[in-house]
Order: sequence, then C-alpha cells, then structure tokens
Amino acid sequence: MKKLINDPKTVVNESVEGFGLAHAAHVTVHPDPLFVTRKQAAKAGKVGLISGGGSGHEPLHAGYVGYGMLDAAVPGAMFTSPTPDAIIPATLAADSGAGVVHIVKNYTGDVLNFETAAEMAQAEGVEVRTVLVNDDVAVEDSLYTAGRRGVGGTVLVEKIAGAAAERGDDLDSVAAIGQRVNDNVRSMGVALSACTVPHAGVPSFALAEDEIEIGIGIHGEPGRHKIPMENADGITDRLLQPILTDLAPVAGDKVLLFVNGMGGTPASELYIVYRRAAKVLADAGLVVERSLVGNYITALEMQGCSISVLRLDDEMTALWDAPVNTPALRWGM
Amino acid sequence: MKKLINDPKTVVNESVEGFGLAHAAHVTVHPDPLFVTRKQAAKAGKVGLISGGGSGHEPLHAGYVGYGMLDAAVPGAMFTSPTPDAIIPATLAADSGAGVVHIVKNYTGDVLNFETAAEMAQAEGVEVRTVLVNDDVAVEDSLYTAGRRGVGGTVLVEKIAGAAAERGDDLDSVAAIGQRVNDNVRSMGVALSACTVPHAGVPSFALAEDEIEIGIGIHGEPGRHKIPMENADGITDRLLQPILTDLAPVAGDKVLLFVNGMGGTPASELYIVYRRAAKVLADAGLVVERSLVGNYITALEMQGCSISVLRLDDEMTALWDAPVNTPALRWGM
Amino acid sequence: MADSTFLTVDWAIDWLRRSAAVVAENRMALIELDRVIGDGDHGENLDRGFSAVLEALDAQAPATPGAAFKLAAMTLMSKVGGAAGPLYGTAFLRAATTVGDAAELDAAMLGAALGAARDGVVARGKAEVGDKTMIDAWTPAVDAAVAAAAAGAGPAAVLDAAATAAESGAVSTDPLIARKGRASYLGERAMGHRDPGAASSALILRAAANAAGAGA
Amino acid sequence: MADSTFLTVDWAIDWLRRSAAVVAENRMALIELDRVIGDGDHGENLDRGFSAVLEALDAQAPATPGAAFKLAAMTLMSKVGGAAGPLYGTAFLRAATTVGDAAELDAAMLGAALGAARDGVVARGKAEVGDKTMIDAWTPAVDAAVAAAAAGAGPAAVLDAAATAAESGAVSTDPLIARKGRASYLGERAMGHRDPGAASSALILRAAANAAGAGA
Ligand SMILES: Nc1ncnc2c1ncn2[C@@H]1O[C@H](COP(=O)(O)OP(=O)(O)O)[C@@H](O)[C@H]1O
Ligand SMILES: Nc1ncnc2c1ncn2[C@@H]1O[C@H](COP(=O)(O)OP(=O)(O)O)[C@@H](O)[C@H]1O
Ligand SMILES: [Mg+2]
Ligand SMILES: [Mg+2]
Ligand SMILES: [Mg+2]
Ligand SMILES: [Mg+2]
Repeated sequence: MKKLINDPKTVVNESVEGFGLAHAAHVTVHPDPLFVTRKQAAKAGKVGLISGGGSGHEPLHAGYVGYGMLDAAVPGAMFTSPTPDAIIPATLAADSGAGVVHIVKNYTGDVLNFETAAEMAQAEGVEVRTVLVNDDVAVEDSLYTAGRRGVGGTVLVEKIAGAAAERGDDLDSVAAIGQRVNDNVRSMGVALSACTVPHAGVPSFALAEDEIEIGIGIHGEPGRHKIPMENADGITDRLLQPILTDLAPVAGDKVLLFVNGMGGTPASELYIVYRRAAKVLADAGLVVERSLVGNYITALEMQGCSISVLRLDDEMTALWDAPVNTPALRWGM
Repeated sequence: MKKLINDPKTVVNESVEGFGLAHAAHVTVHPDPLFVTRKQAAKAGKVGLISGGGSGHEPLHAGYVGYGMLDAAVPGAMFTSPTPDAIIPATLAADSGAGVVHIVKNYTGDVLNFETAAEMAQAEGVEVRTVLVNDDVAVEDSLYTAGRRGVGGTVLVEKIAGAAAERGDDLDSVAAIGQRVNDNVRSMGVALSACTVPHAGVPSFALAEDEIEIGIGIHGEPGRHKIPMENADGITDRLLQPILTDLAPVAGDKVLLFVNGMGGTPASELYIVYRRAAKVLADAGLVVERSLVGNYITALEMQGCSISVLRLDDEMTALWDAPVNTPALRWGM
Repeated sequence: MADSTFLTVDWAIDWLRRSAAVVAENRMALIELDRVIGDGDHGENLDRGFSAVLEALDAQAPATPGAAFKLAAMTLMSKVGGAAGPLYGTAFLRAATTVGDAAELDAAMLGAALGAARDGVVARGKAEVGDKTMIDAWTPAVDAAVAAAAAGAGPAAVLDAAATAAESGAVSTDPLIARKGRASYLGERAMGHRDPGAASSALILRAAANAAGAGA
Repeated sequence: MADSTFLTVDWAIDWLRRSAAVVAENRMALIELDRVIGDGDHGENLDRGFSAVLEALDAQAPATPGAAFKLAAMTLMSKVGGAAGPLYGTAFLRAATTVGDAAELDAAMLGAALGAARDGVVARGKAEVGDKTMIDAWTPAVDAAVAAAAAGAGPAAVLDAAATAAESGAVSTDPLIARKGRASYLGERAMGHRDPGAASSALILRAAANAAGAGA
C-alpha cells in the first residue's frame, strides 16, 4: 500500500484539517468531535441541511458545505459512518430555528447513527427531518436486504435540496424536494480495480487483470458480479440498462446525466463513458438537459465510475441551476 | 491494462467528443483537425488566449476554455503535442483582431509545433506572442538539457493571463503578465505509481511496492530519482525544499499554494499534503493568500501529486480572483 | 472453575478490559472478515471503541456493573460508528438499564441483562436469527444463558454457556446468505464467510466468561 | 545489387511506402525505446504519420521526387506531433526544396538532399552529435553519403552507405546522456538506452536504400 498519508490512524483528521486550511474562506473545521460548518452563517430562518458518512468519498460531504448546499458535514472514520456525538453538534450548528434536514445514505450504520442523533437533537428542541438516499439499482430492494445503497444520487439530493433551503422553503418542503430527487434518480457503478482502506492495508477485493466488478458500491464492498473486461461502450450499456429499466422514463422526459469517477479514473475516460451514455439516452428519446462529470462521490483511489440518471422537472432544473458556492461545486457566484 | 476506453486509437477523439457533449453550454468541439473553442464568442478586441499539448492531462487544457481563461485549446494525441494544422485554425478562431497569445509548455515537441503554427498564423495576419511555461524545478535548466518542463504552473498562467485578456489588456501586456506568472512559480512532483498510455499498454516505468519517483513529469516520463517510500509529510518536504530554494521567497511574501493530483490520488491525500505544505510555508514566514487543491493537470491515472508555489503580487491576486467560467475552473459567475 | 454467586463491578470492569484486549488482538482478523463481505472496518472500529473504553475506565472508575455498562454504551456509541457502534452501544445501554444500580448480579440477572442487550440490537437493527448478523451469536447465547440460570448454574457457568453458544452461533453464519447489513448486498457471494459482528460478539462474550472465571 | 545512375519518383514513392511498412513493423519496438527514456509515443506517432502518408500517396500520386518529399513533409508535420513530427517534417521539406522539381536525382543530389534534411533538423532542434538524438544517426549518414557520392558511387550505394552509418549512429547513442528532448530530463538514467528517434531514422534511411536496390 503506497499512499500520501502519515499514519492510517490520523488520515481523516489530517485530511479534514488540510481541507479546512485550503478552504478557509468557505468552511470552519471543528476538530473534536469532527464536523465542518459554513464559514458564513446562513441567513436566519433558513432550514439547515446536513449530511455525513464515512470518509473516503471526498469531496462528499465536506466539499459541499457552503451557500446553496450543506450547512454542515460530518466526516466519519474511513468508510465508517460518523457517530451521534459529532452529528448532534453539527445538527445544532446548522439550526437557525427552522429545523434541520439530515441527508442520510442508506447504510445500516449511517441510518442507525443519524437516527440516534436526530432523536437526541429533537430532545434538544431542533426539528429534524431525514431524507434517506437509496438510488443504487445494483442492490435488490427487498425485505431480505438492507435495501438499496445511497450512491451518486446523494450529490444531486444535496444540491437540489440545498437550493430549496436557500430560497426559503420550510422544513417539510426541503425534505420533500430532497425525497423527490431521490425518488427520481437511479445509479449504478463499476470498478476496474479495488481500493485499499488505509487501516486494512490490502485491497478490499481481488480483481484479475481482465475482470471488472459490476454494481460496485462506494465502500470497496464487492458488487453484483464480476465479469470479464469489456470496452467502455459495453460497460456503459451494462450500467445504464438496469437504471433505465428501474426508472422507466418515457420518451421526451428530461434528465440530468451524471458520470461520476470513483477516484482513480482519468477524466478522459469518464468523458468516453459520458459520450456513450448520452447517445443511449438520446436513442431512448430522452432529453439530457443537464450533466455532471467528474469525481464527486468516490471510493478512495478505486478505478471505475458510476452513472446516475435523474428525471428532472422544471422545479428541479431551476434548483439545480441556482447559485452554489462550495469547495467542490460552484457556479453562479 | 484496464481502462474505460473502446480503442487506444480513438481515445482522444471520443473523450473530447464526450467532453463537448457534457459541456455544450461552454464549448464547441471542432473534430478534424481537433480543437475546442468557447461557445460564447469573446468580446471583439479581446486578446485571444490558446493553449494545447498532449492529451492525458485533463482537465488541462480544454477544461479551461471559457470566460476568463482560454479562447481555444488544442488537444494532441495521448502525451503527444498537437500539430500545426490544428493549432493554426485554433489560433485564427481565437483572434478577434487583437492578436493571440500561445501558452506553451516547454517540451521540445510543443515548442516546435507551436513555433511552426505561430509562424504560419502570423503569415495569415494574426499577431502571435508565446509564453513558454517552464516551472518544473525537478529538471536542471541548463544549456545541456531541453530546459525545465512546464507543469502545474501552466494552470496558473492560463488563469491569470486569461483574466488580464478579459479585462482588456493588449497583446504585449497579456503576454507579459503570463510571463510574470511563469517567472514567479515553481513546481515539483512525485509519483507513487506509473500510468499506462493506452497505445503502449504497459506502465511507463516500474516502481517497486516501496518505491516512489521524485521529480516526476506529467508524461509518465521517469523523474529525478527513485527513493524508498516515505510518509506524506516527508514527501511534501522533499517537494517543497527545491521549490523554495529556487524561488527564494522572503518572509512576508504572499503566495498561492497549489497541490495538484496526478489523476489517481484521492482528494483526501492531497489535503494531507496541503496541510503539511501550508505549515512549511507558514514556518518560512510566507503568507498563503490563495490555494488550489485537486486534479488540474494530470498524467492519466498516475498516483502522486505536484506542488506549485506562486509568489503573488496584488495584481496577480486580483486577476486570480477575477470571475472565471470554464468546465474545470469556475467562480464569480 | 470456581464460581461465586454474584458478580460485582470488578467483574464488569475486567470484562470490558478483557474485551478491549481481545478486540485489539483480533483487530486484523475482524478487519479481514469484514473486508471479504463488508467494507473492512469492523476490527478497526471496535478497536477504536474499546481503546476509548479503556481510557474512560482509567479516567473514572464506575461504581456498579450498571455504571460500567453505561460507560461502555456511551463510549462505544460515540467512538465506534458504522453499524456496530449503535448496535453494541444499544446492547450495553439496555443491559445497564436492566441491572439498574445493583451492586451485585446473580445468574438470573445476568441472563436478563443479556436478553435485554440482544433485544436492543433487534430493536435497532431488525435482524432475525439466520440473517447472518451478530444476532446469530447473541440469540443462542441468551437462550443458553437463560437455560443455564434456570438450571441453577452460577454466573460464571451462565456466561460460559453464553460464550460457547455464541461461538457456535458465529460459526453457524458461515453458510448463510446475509439479509441485513452490508453483506446483504453480496447475495450468494456472502456464503462461506463468517459474519464479522457475530465473530466479535463471540469474542466479547467469551471475555465476559473469562472475567467471571478469573475473578471468582 | 544493380544501381541505376538516377532515382525517380517511383523510388521516392517506394521509399515512403517502405518507410511506412518498417515503421508499422517496428511500432512497438519504438514505443518501447521511448517508454524507457521518454514518454512511450514515438512508434505510435510515426506509425500514425506514415499511415497518413500512405493514404496521401493513394489519393494523389506525386509527379517528382521533390513532390513526394513535400507530400511526406506536410503529412508528417500535420499527423505526427511531438518532437519527431516537426523534425521529420522539416527534414523532408528541406529535402524537397533542395531537389526542386527535378525528375531524376543523381548521387550528388541525394547527398545534398540528405544534408539539407539534416540541417533542417538541426535548425529546428539545435542538437549536436552526441546529444543522443536523431542527429546522431543523421550526421554520420550524411557524411557517409557525401563521401560515397564524391567517390563516385551510384545512388543505391550512396543510400546504403547512409543507412549503414545511421545504423551505427543509432547504436552509438546507447551509452550517451541526452542533452536534448525528453530523455535529457533523465540525466545519467538515460545511459544504456538507445535513442528512439535515432533508431527510427536508421530504419527510414535503410528503407531508402532498399527502395533504391529494389527499384533499380
Ligand atoms: N441490522 C443489523 N442487525 C444486527 N447486526 C447488524 C445489522 N447490520 C449489521 N450488523 C452487524 O454489524 C457488523 C458490521 O459492523 P461494522 O463493520 O462495524 O459496520 P459497517 O457495516 O457499517 O461497516 C455485521 O457483521 C453484523 O454483524
Ligand atoms: N532537439 C532535438 N533535436 C533533434 N532530435 C530531437 C530533439 N528532441 C527530440 N528529438 C528526437 O525526437 C525523438 C522523440 O520523438 P517523439 O517521441 O515522437 O517526441 P516526444 O519526445 O515529443 O514524445 C527523440 O528520440 C529524439 O531523437
Ligand atoms: Mg463501515
Ligand atoms: Mg510525446
Ligand atoms: Mg464494516
Ligand atoms: Mg515520445
């Protein structure tokens, strides 16, 4: 394992410290318990938005703290959901009286820790709503699994719900629009290589030189199945097909197409995937109205990508276009 | 070699095509010869700014086409400088009567091809100035080498010269500020792993599991020397020391600190490097006024990073802060 | 093995210290189990949590078994994270509530505390036996403990029965398909691998039994 | 080997076609040389360029050797890129200028054309013999060609002398430290490796000789 780190035990703290130094104009880092808040307080009466989860998915979530998106983010240990003792103060910090929305990716650990924190924050007088993101079609959503995982759709939920909060929507409305984004987005990922969690020191799974892992999650957990390596167009089709089957858009639907890098894939490859995906969607009669390409929700240095398709309505599009000013996503200001 | 590509021969064309689709609001892709221009024409009388070079360094250069930065970019084959037949039409397209600045990284191929193109464009009546970027302190700059390579500093030259052009500076002034940035920036890189050029199919050099390559370039060319793996703080110090020796800043100098990912390194690791670098600079009495952290000039999926330090003056800082609206760098609009 | 009729706070503290030791010792093994069918952090998370428990014990000596459980609950809840943090945290919290501020625990109370702990895990995680989770260790452990106590066994024998049952329970997860937690994403590919949380539960319950044996 | 006194456009076209073939054949070998002390694209770049030369030759048959050289110059200049593109492009362009629209080239003109090509590469790249570049192949080749022509050799023998000298010249780059081009970044680590541009130059000059031999 070769990594630009000092010690597996200090990776998250040092990294977030560096993030705070580099983006001192955007964020404040609270070291213990660890959470990140906006430097400029949001206007009073704005619904607060927070998210958090295991580290290793950067820029998620701290990179999205700022105007038009999150009020606070809670980075857990590497690939490990954060604990209530950090989520609670982040929730309190994000509250300016209008309540706080927790955006939680659907993993048992995240759900349980945010659940506890929400209960305790409510006990302290903060109204909390939770939006559970579960957009990963690689996982069967049934009574017999922990349900679909939250992956790429999380970034879209945070952006669009963040814009709704910024324009002054109330607590239930912000949660509702976040839920609407989640209901209309589906994602699926592929890994060409595994990643190595620093404290484990060995790759999270093994892939032969000609194998890829379809339906990968963002935690280096194995995916749906291994298949022999294919070309980019073939892989893109494999990711899109279950997305489209599940989302079942109709011709004429407007969509946002999001090709996300897992951390170790060059931008040039993501654009090759985007090219094919855009063609497949166009052939299906869909109108790609907005797009996002890059490393937005990663799994350390994993090679691979995920594709997310969000069915847009005019309100979502307007909220997507609304100004945002965070370390990792910025436009309009 | 596992890559999200269809065919080594079509990587660049398909990737730039996808880039054009994803950023249709920002850029127009001209397929043959291949170059990329702004979608919205710059205001008449603005000095044109173009750059180009081998592909594989994305988002450089096409990602920086847009308001406040480049008017056109010319992507060559993978790691291969583009040819005059593409640079010439890009130069003509970028000219609105006030002349064009070529920003050229100092590699023999880039220099020769841009030289030829400049000559021919001048013959067609376009005034051309060239800013040669050579910020890499890993290479000895002497009569007995091809001189220092252009690396991370290129991004800073493009941003700051681009802002000068946008505010209405004339041809010589834009070239002069570009030159001033180059004169005040130094960079050095490290690789933890090599990258694989698609047409070669094997890694560009070999590193043992406990070796790193100090002074790496951005073309998978070997660096200054291999050393045993060290921790992030140690590596950061090794990169910064020759930068500071060569730049020779004095206490109180204001600097921009740029930690650049080579493509395969997680953001979390870049921030660990940033954290140390910021401390070392502060200890040297320097004031880190601006910063940039991320994958801005890459070498495919190489793991590693480069550090650049730019000594700022007030004008450079103002131009750095000026609005920019490109696919890969955006603020203020 | 000597067996006293009651266990005191000394036993509770010894249990927590032994748990920390055994988790530290098995850190890589638990990481490895979780790497294969999860995300490779279970050993790291528990080790971080139990190291913090040790620090907390050094800082403030709890006066009763219940206080020791509560200290463990709060520390694990705030230091472990992931799925295991809230689950183990809830388990210790429910155990603490069950024993209240009793200074001494008899066999029946131990059985009740283990049962409450297990019920807490179920309340939070909704897992049933056979879902390939720590419940596959806890439920047989509780059953064995309650049966042993009913049969008149002393605390050490009760805990020994619980640990032994937990150990078989952990082994019983090997062939299962997971229906809860991260391993459920794997479908049939989880078969043939032991659930990390069941494995750590068996280690921790064995530590409880050892503490009772040693502290007798 | 038969040797005619003049070489015509047929020879020039044959040379270019043979160059394309030998470059295609040695594509991976040239990539490999460049991978070790450069950036691994030399074979790919030349192969792309000479494939385009073949296409251009299929599209429009040049009427004179000079026209063939000019076609090669323009195509290589616009298709090869990197350092080698402008250098080979300039070489062929200078050769074209030197031979003008002569229909036939004698030994002396060949020597002059090779000399002009070499001078073009030097004008653009500023390399001297010993800098570990294609000049280490070209300069001995020009010297040998001029000497052979002066000694009364025919065109095929002149080209054979040039190719043989270029081949030794390429080998002579092995122990050198590079002072130009990408390999110069390597310092002493370039020692023991052949310069890819010198190697490709030797291949291309050998193709010229073979074309003259075959086309006699
Ligand atoms: N719903 C659940 N009910 C009971 N136990 C669970 C549940 N989900 C997960 N677990 C247990 O948690 C263990 C994983 O813990 P850990 O690796 O620390 O958390 P995470 O899965 O968040 O990385 C599993 O091996 C399993 O025993
Ligand atoms: N200044 C120079 N003068 C002469 N030849 C040069 C010079 N620089 C580079 N070369 C030649 O070009 C070759 C490399 O070509 P190529 O790999 O296609 O270009 P690049 O180095 O841009 O990738 C070298 O092996 C060398 O022979
Ligand atoms: Mg985890
Ligand atoms: Mg090259
Ligand atoms: Mg885990
Ligand atoms: Mg090369």
